[in-house]
Amino acid sequence: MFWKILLLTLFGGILASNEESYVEELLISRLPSDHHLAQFRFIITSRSLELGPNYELFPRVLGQLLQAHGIQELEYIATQGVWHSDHYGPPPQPASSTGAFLSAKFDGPSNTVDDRWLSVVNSLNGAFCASLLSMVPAETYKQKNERKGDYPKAKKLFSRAGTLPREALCTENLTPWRKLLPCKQNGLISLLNPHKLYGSLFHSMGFHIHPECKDNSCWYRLELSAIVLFDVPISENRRLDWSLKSFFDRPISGVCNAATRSTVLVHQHEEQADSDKPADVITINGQQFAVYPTEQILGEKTEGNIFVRYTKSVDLHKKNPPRALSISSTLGGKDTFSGLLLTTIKNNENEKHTVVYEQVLPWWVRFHYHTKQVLCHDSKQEIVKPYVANRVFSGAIDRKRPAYIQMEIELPANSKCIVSYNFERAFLRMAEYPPDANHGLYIPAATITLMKRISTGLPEDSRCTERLGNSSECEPRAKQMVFSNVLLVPMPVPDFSMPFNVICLVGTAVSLCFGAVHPFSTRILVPINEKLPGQSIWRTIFRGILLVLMAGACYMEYNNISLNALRREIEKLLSFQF
Amino acid sequence: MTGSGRLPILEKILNKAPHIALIAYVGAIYWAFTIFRPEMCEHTRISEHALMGGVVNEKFDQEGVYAEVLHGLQNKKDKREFLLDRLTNYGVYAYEQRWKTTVGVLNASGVNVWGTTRGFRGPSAESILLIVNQNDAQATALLVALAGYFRSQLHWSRDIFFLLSDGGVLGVEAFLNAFHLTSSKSLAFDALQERGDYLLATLSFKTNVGQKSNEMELYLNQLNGALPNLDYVNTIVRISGLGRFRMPTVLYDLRDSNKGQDIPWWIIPARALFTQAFVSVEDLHSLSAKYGTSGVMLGLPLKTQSSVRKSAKLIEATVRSLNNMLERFHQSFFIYVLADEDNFVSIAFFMPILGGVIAPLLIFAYREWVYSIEALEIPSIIWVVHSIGILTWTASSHFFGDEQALVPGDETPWIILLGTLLIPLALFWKVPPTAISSLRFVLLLEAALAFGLVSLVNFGLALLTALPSVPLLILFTRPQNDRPRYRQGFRLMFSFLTHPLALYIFWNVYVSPMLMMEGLDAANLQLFDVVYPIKKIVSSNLLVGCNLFPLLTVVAIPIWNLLVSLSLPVDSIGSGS
Amino acid sequence: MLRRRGTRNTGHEEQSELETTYYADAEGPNLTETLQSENETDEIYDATQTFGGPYSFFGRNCSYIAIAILCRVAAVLLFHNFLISQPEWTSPLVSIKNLRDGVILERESLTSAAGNLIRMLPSVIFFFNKVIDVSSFPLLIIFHIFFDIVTAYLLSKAAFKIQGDSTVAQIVAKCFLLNPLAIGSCACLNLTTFHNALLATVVYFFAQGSAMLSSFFLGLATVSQMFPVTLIASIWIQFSDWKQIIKSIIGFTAGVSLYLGINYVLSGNTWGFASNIYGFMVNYEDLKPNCGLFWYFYSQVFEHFRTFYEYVFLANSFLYVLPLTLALRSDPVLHLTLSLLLLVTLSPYPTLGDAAIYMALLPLQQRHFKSLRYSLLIACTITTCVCLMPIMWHMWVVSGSGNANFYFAVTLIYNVAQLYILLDLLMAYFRAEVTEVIPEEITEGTNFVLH
Amino acid sequence: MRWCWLILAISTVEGILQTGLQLKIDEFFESPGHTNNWAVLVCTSRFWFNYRHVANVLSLYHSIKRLGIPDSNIIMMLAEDIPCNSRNPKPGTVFNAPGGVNLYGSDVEVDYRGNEVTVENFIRVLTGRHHESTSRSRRLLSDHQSNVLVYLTGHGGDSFLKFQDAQELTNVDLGYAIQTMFEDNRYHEMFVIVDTCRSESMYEYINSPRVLSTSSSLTHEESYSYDIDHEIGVFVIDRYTHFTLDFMNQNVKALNSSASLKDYLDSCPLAQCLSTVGVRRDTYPKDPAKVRVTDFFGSARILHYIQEDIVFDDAWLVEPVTYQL
Repeated sequence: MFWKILLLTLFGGILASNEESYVEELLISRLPSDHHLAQFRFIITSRSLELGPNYELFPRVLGQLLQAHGIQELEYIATQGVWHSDHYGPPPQPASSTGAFLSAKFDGPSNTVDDRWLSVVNSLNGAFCASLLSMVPAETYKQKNERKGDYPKAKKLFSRAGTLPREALCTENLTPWRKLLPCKQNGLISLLNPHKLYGSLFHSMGFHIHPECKDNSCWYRLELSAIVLFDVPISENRRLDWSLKSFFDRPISGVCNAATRSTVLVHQHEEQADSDKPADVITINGQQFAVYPTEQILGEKTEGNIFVRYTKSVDLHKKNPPRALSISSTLGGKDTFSGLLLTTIKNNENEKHTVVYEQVLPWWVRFHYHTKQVLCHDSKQEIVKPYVANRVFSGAIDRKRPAYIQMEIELPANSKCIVSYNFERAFLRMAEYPPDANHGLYIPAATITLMKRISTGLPEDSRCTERLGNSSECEPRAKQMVFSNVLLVPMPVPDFSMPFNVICLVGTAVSLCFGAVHPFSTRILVPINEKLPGQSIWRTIFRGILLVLMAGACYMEYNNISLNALRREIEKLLSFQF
Repeated sequence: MTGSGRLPILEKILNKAPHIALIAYVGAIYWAFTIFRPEMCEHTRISEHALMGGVVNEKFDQEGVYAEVLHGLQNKKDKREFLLDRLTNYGVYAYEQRWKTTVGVLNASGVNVWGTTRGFRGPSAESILLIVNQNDAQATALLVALAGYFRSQLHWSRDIFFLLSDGGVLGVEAFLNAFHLTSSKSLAFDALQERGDYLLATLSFKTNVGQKSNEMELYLNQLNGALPNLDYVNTIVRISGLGRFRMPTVLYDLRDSNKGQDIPWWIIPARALFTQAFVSVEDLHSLSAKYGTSGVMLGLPLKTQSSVRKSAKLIEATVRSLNNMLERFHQSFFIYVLADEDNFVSIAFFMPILGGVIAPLLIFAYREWVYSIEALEIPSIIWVVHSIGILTWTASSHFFGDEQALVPGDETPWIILLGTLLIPLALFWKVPPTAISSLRFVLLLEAALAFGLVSLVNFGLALLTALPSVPLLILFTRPQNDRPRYRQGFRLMFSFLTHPLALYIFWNVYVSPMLMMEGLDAANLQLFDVVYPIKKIVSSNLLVGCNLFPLLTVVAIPIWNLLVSLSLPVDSIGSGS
Repeated sequence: MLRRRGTRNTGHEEQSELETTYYADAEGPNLTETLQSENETDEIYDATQTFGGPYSFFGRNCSYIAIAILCRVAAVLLFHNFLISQPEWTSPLVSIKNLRDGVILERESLTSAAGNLIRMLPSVIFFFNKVIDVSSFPLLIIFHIFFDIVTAYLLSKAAFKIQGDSTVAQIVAKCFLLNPLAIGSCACLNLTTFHNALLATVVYFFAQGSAMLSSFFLGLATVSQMFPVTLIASIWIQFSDWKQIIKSIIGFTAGVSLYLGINYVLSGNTWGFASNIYGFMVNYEDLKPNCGLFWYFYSQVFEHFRTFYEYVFLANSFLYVLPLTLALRSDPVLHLTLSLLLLVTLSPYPTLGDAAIYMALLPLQQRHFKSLRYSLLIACTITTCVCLMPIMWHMWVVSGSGNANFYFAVTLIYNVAQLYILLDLLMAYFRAEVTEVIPEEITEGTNFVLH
Repeated sequence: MRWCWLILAISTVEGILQTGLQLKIDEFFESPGHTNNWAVLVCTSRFWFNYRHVANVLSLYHSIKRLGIPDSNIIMMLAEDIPCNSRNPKPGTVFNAPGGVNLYGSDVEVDYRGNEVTVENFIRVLTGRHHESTSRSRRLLSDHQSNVLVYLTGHGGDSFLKFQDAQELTNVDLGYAIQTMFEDNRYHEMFVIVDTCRSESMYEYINSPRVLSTSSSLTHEESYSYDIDHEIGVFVIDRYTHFTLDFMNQNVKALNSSASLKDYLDSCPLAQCLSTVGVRRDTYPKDPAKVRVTDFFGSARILHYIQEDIVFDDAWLVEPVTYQL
């Protein structure tokens, strides 16, 4: 009954796509590992591909950015924490590994692309209080494996992408992100409470803009998404029951009037005992979801809060079935010079999967190409060489670009595949080390992109939930990617207090060489039988001065007088003025 | 530029060589006795501010779990199953790791239990490892309790790994190998089910030996003389000294009731040097150094409820300050000698000792070079003994490394090895009389170089071997052309006794009791027990990669051979002089 | 008393010091003979230039060749993995790892996209791809041992030609065959052996008196290493009349253009490899430690001075051609030896193996050994440094108990010691010159002063 | 009815008196010559155990925001991500006292953070020389009528301030940067506060006119931290900042507060700071006693009519750079 009305408004929102529209939804689901996952999605569609000059819903900041730099597609995701795919299963989309991920596709002339990329990074840096500048150029690569967006006309697009594993995600990033929305206080956004987000197991936040076409009218689709993963309760009472309050410790406040649809979807779990009555229950890809429109949640009965109770409390001993597909990377080796980078991809399904494996290695990882290995242990623990196709490789160039490796691997059923390289660290110049040099540098995570989707029990693509009601199958357009973890590489460091000494020492050695050769070529050797003439007075004076200086130095060292103190004394003496 | 004239100072040294050598040697010993006095040496300080030891409130309150697990361990049949079950129950991902040895010297196997809790808010790219021995029930129970407790905290920026090692140090070796994705010649083991990344530090603990209820024992000697970072040690000492713990630190379980309260000051440094030199594996922590991480072992009082809580909090505080640190341990000292728990001697002070001790070698070598070398002539015996040394080393490590090599109880291979090491090859190799002085020269230089090099990685070993062998080297290389035969004979006989193994036994049998530690006891050494030390050396080399054996075969024994050949009666090799 | 003893001993001292440098360079069971040989050479010392009988390399040193091969095989089997993990033994330009990378990339035809993974000449990669399979271990071992023996052969032939004395030639051969540095770099399976062979060829034809050929091979060496170009000076001293010089110029250009041409063609008509190799050398891109002088310098130097120092040190490595030429115009062999020494010391990515070649040529200067002053010191220093390098590396990189300065100190001292060989030899040479001119002036207490 | 009259009369009299008092106060203070306020707040130290430096900056940030300086006019540099540091037991928060209030609400705008807090960037901000596409929020867009407040905290030494434990900002650099600002007319008056050890040395070379500088300690002194929070396990604030902020919160409640800079400079006596507060007056014409604190710490909308026309030389003002496509 109710959802019919909803549906009308909704289709209004979708079909009349030459109007700017805004849809917000929150999807709460329980993972096989009993963690709870909350996905926020805020979708804004523009009127057409010509943005501005006056913006209603579509954020002006991004609009101008797109227009100014000739960007067709732009994606930015910042993530805190690691998605352990071998425990949680494949991540919801769009996701990224720890840190920040930024990718853009430019049209227009190719010669200005790099400048524009730098300019984009710079602007986003300011707009999102981020620190992305180190991405250019050393961490920037050309993606060979793009997510598909449909474009008005076949344009030649230039892709640039970069990842910064070290990039932090915090409140100051959330605030500008929140400012992109039509409703900054009311609606689902009011749930995003920093303290809960940054205390969670995994939290990612970002946006993705790409053009979309339907019967020769095109528009930009901006999808802002935030993902929060909550830990299982391991305290005394291990109840999994939740309510919006318990997750975000605040209820939904107010309804966003700009939104054509604003709903909370709750994934129906078999252990679910009771909950607030949903307005509707829909089925997507065989999964059941309870639908709660925001207006209803704000009703006096629930007061902006909905709850779910389960029959059982969490059982940590429960042997969950192994996750369908997982990937994780490890760093091997005992010393801080050479090492082994090993990525393990597990396919626990009974059918073989073809995945595209991608790895970006910064230039300071001098990996040995001939040690690249791809091996699989199949279900019978025998080692087999998997079928590997379309290799893409571009080697690193020092300080200019990272190495980029991509290959299509066919994972046998129930197998564990291992991709490994041996590498050596490059020795950096002193200025190139980060401020905390002894902490080390980070290698971006390896990713695999699935050729054939596997079900995560979640509608990865918000388009699926758009067509609420008609419980048809829905094939998401976004590719399914699984991320491994980023790796910390402890680097061999020089002694940072040495430059002057080293310059002097090496200079001395070289001058020793010169001093050996030069006099022999300019002077002649004469034998002298009488006593050698005593050394000249000047030399004595010179040595005297040296002696005095050294004595002075010792004295200052002894009553630790700094050079500046000395300088002040001298200036006082000379009443020196600057 | 002057012509070829020697510096006057060198002239002086040459003329007074014996005196100067003696002065240097004695001076060095005197120096040692000066700087190792606690009142003389530097007070330890923490140079890594980020550690901030003991600033946090420790909140450990899981004695209940401790008691439960302890009870379970005493009653349950399948302990491993039980441990796994408990760990999983507290939300720790727990697994098993099976390992077995693949060498002839030892046939052992075990099953480690290990778990991890991820520092989920960070990139989870660094780890801290806590280790206990499975058969130490109390420590195990404490570790499980801690694991559960740590899992419920959210301020970890590093993954914390918990290892319940089965089979002591070999279990640890297996785990660390799997952790670092390295392979071991001596062990076969399962790969870890979960990734483990850069290891910052390891902290092992056990129930304390000296059954004191308030003392914390501190063990820090690692393989091949490596030591943990001094900051790490200090932090623990500081924390345990805090008002709320008040646990006096005890080094090398000395200052113990049944060993007498008051011990002379030199015991601790001497013990430090001795263990560094000869005790290749002290305990669970000893292998961390192989993997470039600092490891420390605590002996904790786990008798009473309160002491358990205190110990747990002590560990919590330590792990918290490890967690605080952003970078790895890089400041402070890795090369030091603890004179006492809050006093240490830094390399700048103790290196001169070795300098003084090996100075005589250099002086005499130079003297040789200037005065008595007609023309430098390297007798081929040098190459022969060294290559034979290398052969013995490689061959025996291949043989004993092979799984089916040894029949249990059969001592013959050992005796053969011992024999090869004991044979004075010098007897079968002719040294031309003209080459004797060159041989002397090279021998002295080589010995000096060897001591110098070893001292950089294992100061204790270098010093303790140099102390006795330098005088011997000097004495047994003295020219003896004009000596009566019988004295030459004596000298030959005595030169046999200077065999490195003899020195080793001398240290371990007679000196170690002086340092209040149990070596091999001389009383009931059977004839076949002579192979015991060589067994020990070889197996520790094969199992955990202790480098005593290669040093012995490739350096020490050749030097001994040359020594013998130098003390052969001269006319027996028919020199005309 | 003292004085007398001194005088009595000077004689011994000469010979002993002479032998020491042998000891430092060739630690082989060889010195009993060298002693006798020494005594002979002392007799025939004045008649150095008179040529002895014919000299068959293999006939005279078969036993040492056998030992050398044995040592090398043993070293490869026992220490290969250890040595290639040590920075002082390899460099990106010669290491077997980079070679393998290059070959594999070549086979997967990814060379164009390789970025700066490859630091090898296309011809080298082609050779190890098609002719000798880089993945077959025994083949590589044979290849490298073969080249070492060729080097030894050429060097000792050259020595014989120069000194006309078979024993010296023998010593030279031994110095190379049994030199631990040569053995080690062979055990690493570095391309160093190949480079050494090239230089040895240059020396050989240099001695044989063929300006054309030696310059030709110098051309090849220049293309593969760039810095050997300085050796052209010694060739021009040796063959100082114009016809010869023109010949040598022709030979040199022929060698360079030929080899460059081959590489150009093999790399698919591009000069890409040039920037990857010569650019790499010139502006010192890889700061990985090595036994050279500059790695730590360039990681520490302030950014705004970097380019300046790059050019200064580049100039510096070519600087010595002129003064040395002026100073040693009458002794091309010494000039050659010293240029080789400077080549090793001042080049950006030296390996320990490079030093073997000039060390092998040192015995040719035996007449100067009596007046060397630091021979003992230098010998001990070099030995100690070579032993210390792995330990310092371990302390810095593996156990973390030391820092970079330790390793830097050792490499620095090692190089200074090498430079002292140069200094000492020069001094000795000029003393000898003076002694020849005015023998009556020279007594025991004579001081020599540069004026 | 009469009462009303009476009340009215009283109130008017009251009002007159009030205004009279106000006028008196206004006379007492010298008239501020500025129209807008800017602030550059820098925490230069990295690592979790330097929590307190971030707390310092944030405390100041909040009190100047309270007095009306908008985020757009505040350039904040934080070298370490403290609030969301995984070591922080209270995620997304920063406290400057045990059980205090959270300084890291959702309205904090950090302009430079992490590795981008470098000496270079700091100098660029002061002198206004940026990459063309640097966004407004990261620029100091002050003019000849702005009062600029510069606050530096971190670990310092004699004549330098450590940035991130890796670089050093020397007092000479600082002096030159400010001199450049003066020459470019980038400030009307400037107030430089340095809260580090030996911080007096930092303003030794600031000789540009109309700059008042103060420091938490003299050249030979260390300056100390104040409070420790055992729950978080760190020192949470430095003494100097703590006491000066106390003063701000007690005595400078609103923009029209009559607290003078002198009061501010005296607000941390030796007894409490354990270090002597250094002040440098010779480059500052006015008498601090006659200058309102709010001239630097607050932003009053003061209007001046200007005759001469101002030339903006900043390229970005037109529009973000567009590329010909």
